[in-house]
Order: sequence, then structure tokens, then C-alpha cells
Amino acid sequence: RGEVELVAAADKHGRQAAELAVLEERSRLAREIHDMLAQGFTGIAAQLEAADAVLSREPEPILSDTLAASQARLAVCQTQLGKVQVRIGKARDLAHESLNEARRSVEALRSPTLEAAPLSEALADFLAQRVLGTATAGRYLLEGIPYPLPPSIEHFLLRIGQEAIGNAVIHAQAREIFVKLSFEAGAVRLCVHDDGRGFDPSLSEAGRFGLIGMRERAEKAQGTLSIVSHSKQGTAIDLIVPISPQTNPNGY
Amino acid sequence: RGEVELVAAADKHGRQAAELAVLEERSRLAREIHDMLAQGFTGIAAQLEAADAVLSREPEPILSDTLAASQARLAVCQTQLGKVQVRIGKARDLAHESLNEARRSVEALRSPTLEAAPLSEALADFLAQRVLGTATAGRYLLEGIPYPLPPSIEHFLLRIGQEAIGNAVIHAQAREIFVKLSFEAGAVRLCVHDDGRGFDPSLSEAGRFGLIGMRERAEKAQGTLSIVSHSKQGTAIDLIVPISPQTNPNGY
Amino acid sequence: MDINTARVDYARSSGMHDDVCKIRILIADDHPVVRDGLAGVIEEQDDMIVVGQASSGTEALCLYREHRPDVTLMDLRMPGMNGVETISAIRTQSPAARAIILSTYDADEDIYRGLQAGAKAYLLKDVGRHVLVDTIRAVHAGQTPVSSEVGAKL
Ligand SMILES: Nc1ncnc2c1ncn2[C@@H]1O[C@H](COP(=O)(O)OP(=O)(O)OP(=O)(O)O)[C@@H](O)[C@H]1O
Ligand SMILES: Nc1ncnc2c1ncn2[C@@H]1O[C@H](COP(=O)(O)OP(=O)(O)OP(=O)(O)O)[C@@H](O)[C@H]1O
Ligand SMILES: [K+]
Ligand SMILES: [Mg+2]
Ligand SMILES: [Mg+2]
Ligand SMILES: [Mg+2]
Repeated sequence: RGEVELVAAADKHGRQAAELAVLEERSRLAREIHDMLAQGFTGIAAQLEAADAVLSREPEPILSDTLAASQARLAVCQTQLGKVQVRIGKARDLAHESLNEARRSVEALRSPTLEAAPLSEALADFLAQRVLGTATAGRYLLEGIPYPLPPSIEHFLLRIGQEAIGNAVIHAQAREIFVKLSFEAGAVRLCVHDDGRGFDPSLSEAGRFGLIGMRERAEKAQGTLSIVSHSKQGTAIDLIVPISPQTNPNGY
Repeated sequence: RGEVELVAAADKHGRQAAELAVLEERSRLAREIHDMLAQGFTGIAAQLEAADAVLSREPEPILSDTLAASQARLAVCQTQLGKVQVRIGKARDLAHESLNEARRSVEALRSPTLEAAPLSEALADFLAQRVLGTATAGRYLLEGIPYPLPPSIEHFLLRIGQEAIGNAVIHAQAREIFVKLSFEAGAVRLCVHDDGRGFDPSLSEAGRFGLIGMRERAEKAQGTLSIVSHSKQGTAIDLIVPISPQTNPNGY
Repeated sequence: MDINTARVDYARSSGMHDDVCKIRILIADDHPVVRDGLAGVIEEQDDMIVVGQASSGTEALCLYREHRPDVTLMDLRMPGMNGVETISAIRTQSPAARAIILSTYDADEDIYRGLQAGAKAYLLKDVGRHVLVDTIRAVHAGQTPVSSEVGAKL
């Protein structure tokens, strides 16, 4: 059996796996869309039918042209307006809630690789801009195939990375700053390493909030932040944020 | 370079292709959801805001408790009701349209393979149950990678298949009934072949509705049904239902 | 005649039905906004009254025993005991119980199971209010207004 044949067979298998993966993804998302959008619209529709039922009540014919009759009719009309306003309020609230929910899901679905990989690109751009015109070189590496991250985690990663890069550029006097973003099976990992002068991370300086903010954000992202620094050898900042299979719907 | 290594490389490639396909699918869905919402919930919310604005208009203070004043107020109130009813009608239409769109997309996204493969499984089960305890053997084959079918077409295919299998079991005195469901690029195909006694399909028997129903359903599914039968050689029922690329969202 | 008297008269004259003559309805749906909207439509009908609202199958079963409604509107998809199971449970105890299935999806397989379990009709949740109340009246009158389309599928 020749090599070419073997590859072709494996390739076909890979393509089928890809197609199956698409089907799986499709059906999972279909249920999500169902739960969210369809439920939202049914609730709105039901409220609007109720509002319309109030509005469509036939008014009594005015039997006499008296003040009392007119006032009675007015009272009925105003009661209708009040009821309708409540229904409209409920339908509107649901429309807004559904819209927000749907926006969140659209954001969660956003594919970083395909839609300009915002986190990776933002980190690489930030590094390039910050080392520009300095004696320090920047090197950036994206590892693994990016999967969508919850927007809050993406945000924390970007802010922590920016602070670490900023610190290395300002304080380290390094020859090189190396930034690596890795998408692993159960976690996303961000490393900012420099070969500069190092410092003692256990000494907190008054009025300095960069490192404090990094630690706080790492905690909020339920990640692990390690700062290892050796005098004249440089500083290594490593952040690992676990991504649960639910959060990472690809599950790889 | 050994074979094992080669397969591993191709396999890795396949896995990456699958991952990319998922990402692509995800971002396509995100755009779809986004567009649907933008038109749905946003439009509804806007109509409801407009309705609420009408309802929230402060009424003129009543200057005197006269009939004329009361009637004037009533007229305003009724105008409000009329305006609100128009807004509610528009919002309701939009809710129905959006819900139908959501329904269509859920239907289109339903994945038969992964959600217990209802059509293929139902046909195979039906065949197994009907030949059980008879002198006829059943053989079932699923060909191609199943893609989601519109529920109505899935339904027609199942009913036609059940009738054809039922007929073969009851009338054919066959040794074997062979059922094949094929998912092809532009069509789904169902074949029910038996090696039994055959019959003349052009002769319609009064009070028999199986074949008539099969033809009607094939027409409704916009499919082509061919019934070929030869005396003592058997009967071949072939149904081809074209699936347009829109209907088959995988497009393969 | 003052305003209050006039309002009472309005209510009385338009509502030709005493509460005892009204069609008594139980609504079961886990979606509160849908439930509340359906109740709102029914409230505006002079010949109908909502006797209970349930957000689960179990609750529906309890409220059914308590109120003995004439017609039950039953959502198919609820957490815990689903609509089909609830209809079966109700009809096991009260074979004459009349239920209408509420569904988000036309192609929901459970619609057929619900009808087999004894439901008299099914409605999509965004049905227009005229069809909703007409179906309730028809089912209350002993009819089974299953749409021809569903009938054909069964
Ligand atoms: N990569 C690094 N190399 C050398 N020293 C560092 C590095 N990162 C931080 N430091 C030292 O740690 C201190 C605290 O850093 P931190 O980010 O908290 O404050 P800052 O950068 O000085 O001010 P800011 O609050 O604006 O961030 C710095 O002032 C610096 O002395
Ligand atoms: N696979 C078959 N092999 C032999 N004869 C068949 C086969 N399929 C149909 N026939 C013949 O065609 C006739 C018409 O089939 P059709 O399905 O319309 O009616 P039926 O099966 O007799 O009754 P029903 O209305 O319950 O389906 C059958 O009565 C039988 O004589
Ligand atoms: K009422
Ligand atoms: Mg700093
Ligand atoms: Mg037959
Ligand atoms: Mg539900």
C-alpha cells in the first residue's frame, strides 16, 4: 500500500470528521437559538395578543348624552389604556432581555481566528507599538487553535497582558520581550517573559497599581498568575485561565 | 518516513480541519442570529417604545366638569387607543415573522445524524420489526453522511418507506427486502427493493390506498417516485427527493 | 348615576355570564410571560375565566385536582414532568378532561404524542387570540378541532 493512498484515506476521514463536527455544532446551537429567540418571541406575541384583546373590547353604545355616561365611557377607556400599558411594558422588557441575551450569545459565538482574532491581534499590536523606537525587541507567538473565550475572560487577558508588556518595556531594560498566547485543551495561557534586570515581586510599592490590578484580574478570571523574577535574568509572568468544556464549546 | 507517522500527520490535519470547520460554522451562525435579532427584537422594541410614548402622554387637566370637556377627553383617549393598536399590530406581526424565521432556522439546523438519527433509525427499526417472525429477511443500508432534512420531507420519506416496506412484507413473499437511504449531494434517495413475486403497478385496486398515498406524498415532497416490478423477480421502489443547497445547509 | 355605578353597569351588561357559567380554564406553561399573556387574552373574554396558572407539570396536576377546570392549556416543554406526561396523568384520573396542547414548534413530535394521550387540539404559542378563544370554546363544546394537517400526519 503506497503512501499516497494512505494519506488520501486519512484525509477523507479528516474531512468526514470535519463535516460531523459541523453537524454536531449546528445541532447544539440550534437548541440554543430555539431556547433563546423563539421563547422570547412567543412571550412577546402572547403579551401583544393580550394587549390587543383589551383594545378590541367593543365599547357599550352611548345611550344618553349625559355627563355621567360620557364619564363612564372615559373611565372604561382609561382602564383599557392602563391595562395595555402594563402589557406593553412586559413585552418591551422581554424584547430587551432577549436582545441582550442574544447579543451575549452572538459574542460568545464570535470566532477569534476568523473574525480578525481580536485578543491575539490586540496583544501582538500592543507589543509591536510599545517596543517601537525602544532598544527592546518584541516577539509574539500564538499557540494552538483559538477558540471563542467568554468576553470577560478575553478582556482580563488583554488587560493583564498590556500591563505586563508595559512593565517590561518601562522597567526591565530587556533585550527582548517574548509574549505567548496558548489555547490549550482545558485552559488559555498567557506568558510575558523578558530578559531584563528583574525585580522583587514580593515588595509592593506604594502608589503602584499595575501588579495589584494584574493579580485582581487574574483572580476574577479564576486564573493562576505566577510572577517569577531573578535579578539580571529577567521576569516571567505566566497566567493560566482554565476554560471549562461548557465555556469552550469545542471541548478540545 | 514510516507509515504510522504519515497517518498521524494526516490525522492531525484532519482534526485541525474539523476545528476550523466548527469555528467557521460558529461565526456564520453568529452573523445569522445577529441579523435575525437586529430585525426582530429591535423592531419590536421600537414599536413598543412608540406605543408607550402614546400612552404616556399626560392628559390635559380637566378644566371643568362639563359634558363637552368630558367628551373631549374621551376623544383623546380613544385616539390614543387607536394609535396604540396600530403599533401593537406592527410589533405583533414582527414577532410572528421573527418566530417563524427562528422556527425555520431551528428546523434547518436540526441534525438527524446526531439527534438519534430519527429518519434512518425509524426506517431501520420499522424494517426490523416488520420482518420479525416472517420468512423474509430485512437488510438496511445508510449511504452518505446524513444532513438535516426539512421535517416535512423527513416525514414523507418515512411514511413512503413504511408503506413500501409494509407492502413488500405483506404482498411480495420475498426472501429479502433491501432498504437503502442515501444522502447525496443534491438529493436524498430511498430505495425499497424486494425479490418477491412482483405485481403490475399500473393496475389500481379499489379500496387500496397504499400506492396512491405513496404517489401523493412523493409529489408533495417534490420528489420522483418510480415503481418497477417484474413478475417473479420482485419490486423496486425508488424515491428521489431533490434537496436544494438552501435546504441542505451543508451544501455538499 | 355616578361613575362607579356606570362602570358596574358596563361590566354587567357586557358580561352576560355569571362566573358559574364561564368556561373554567387552567394554564400550564413554564414561560411566565407566555402564561401571563394567555391569561390576559382569556380575562378579556366574558365567557371565560382562568382558575389556575401552573409553571410545571406537577403543579398543573395539583391545580387540576383542586379546580377541575373545563379546559386545560398545556405547554409541551416544561421542566420535570412534560406536557405529554401531564396530560396522561390528568386523563388517567379524569378521563373526561379536555386539554389543548401549546407548542412553539409545528413539527414537534410531542404534538402527536400529546394528541394520542388524549389532548383535543394543539395550538402554536403565537396563535392569534381569535383562534385561541375559538379553539377553547370548541373544545369546551366537545369538539376536537385538530387541524387537517396534523390529522393527516397522524
Ligand atoms: N518586568 C519588570 N521588570 C523589572 N521590574 C518590574 C517589572 N514589572 C514590574 N517591575 C517593578 O515593579 C514595580 C511595580 O509595578 P506596577 O506595575 O505595579 O507599577 P508601575 O508599573 O511602576 O506603575 P503603574 O501603577 O502605572 O503600573 C515597578 O515600579 C517596577 O519597579
Ligand atoms: N412489493 C409488492 N410485491 C407484490 N405486490 C405488491 C407489492 N406492493 C404492492 N403490491 C400489490 O399492489 C396492491 C396495492 O398496494 P397498496 O399498498 O396500494 O394496497 P394494499 O397494501 O393492498 O392496502 P393498503 O391500502 O392497506 O396499503 C397490493 O394489494 C398488492 O397486490
Ligand atoms: K373573563
Ligand atoms: Mg505597571
Ligand atoms: Mg399497502
Ligand atoms: Mg415550556
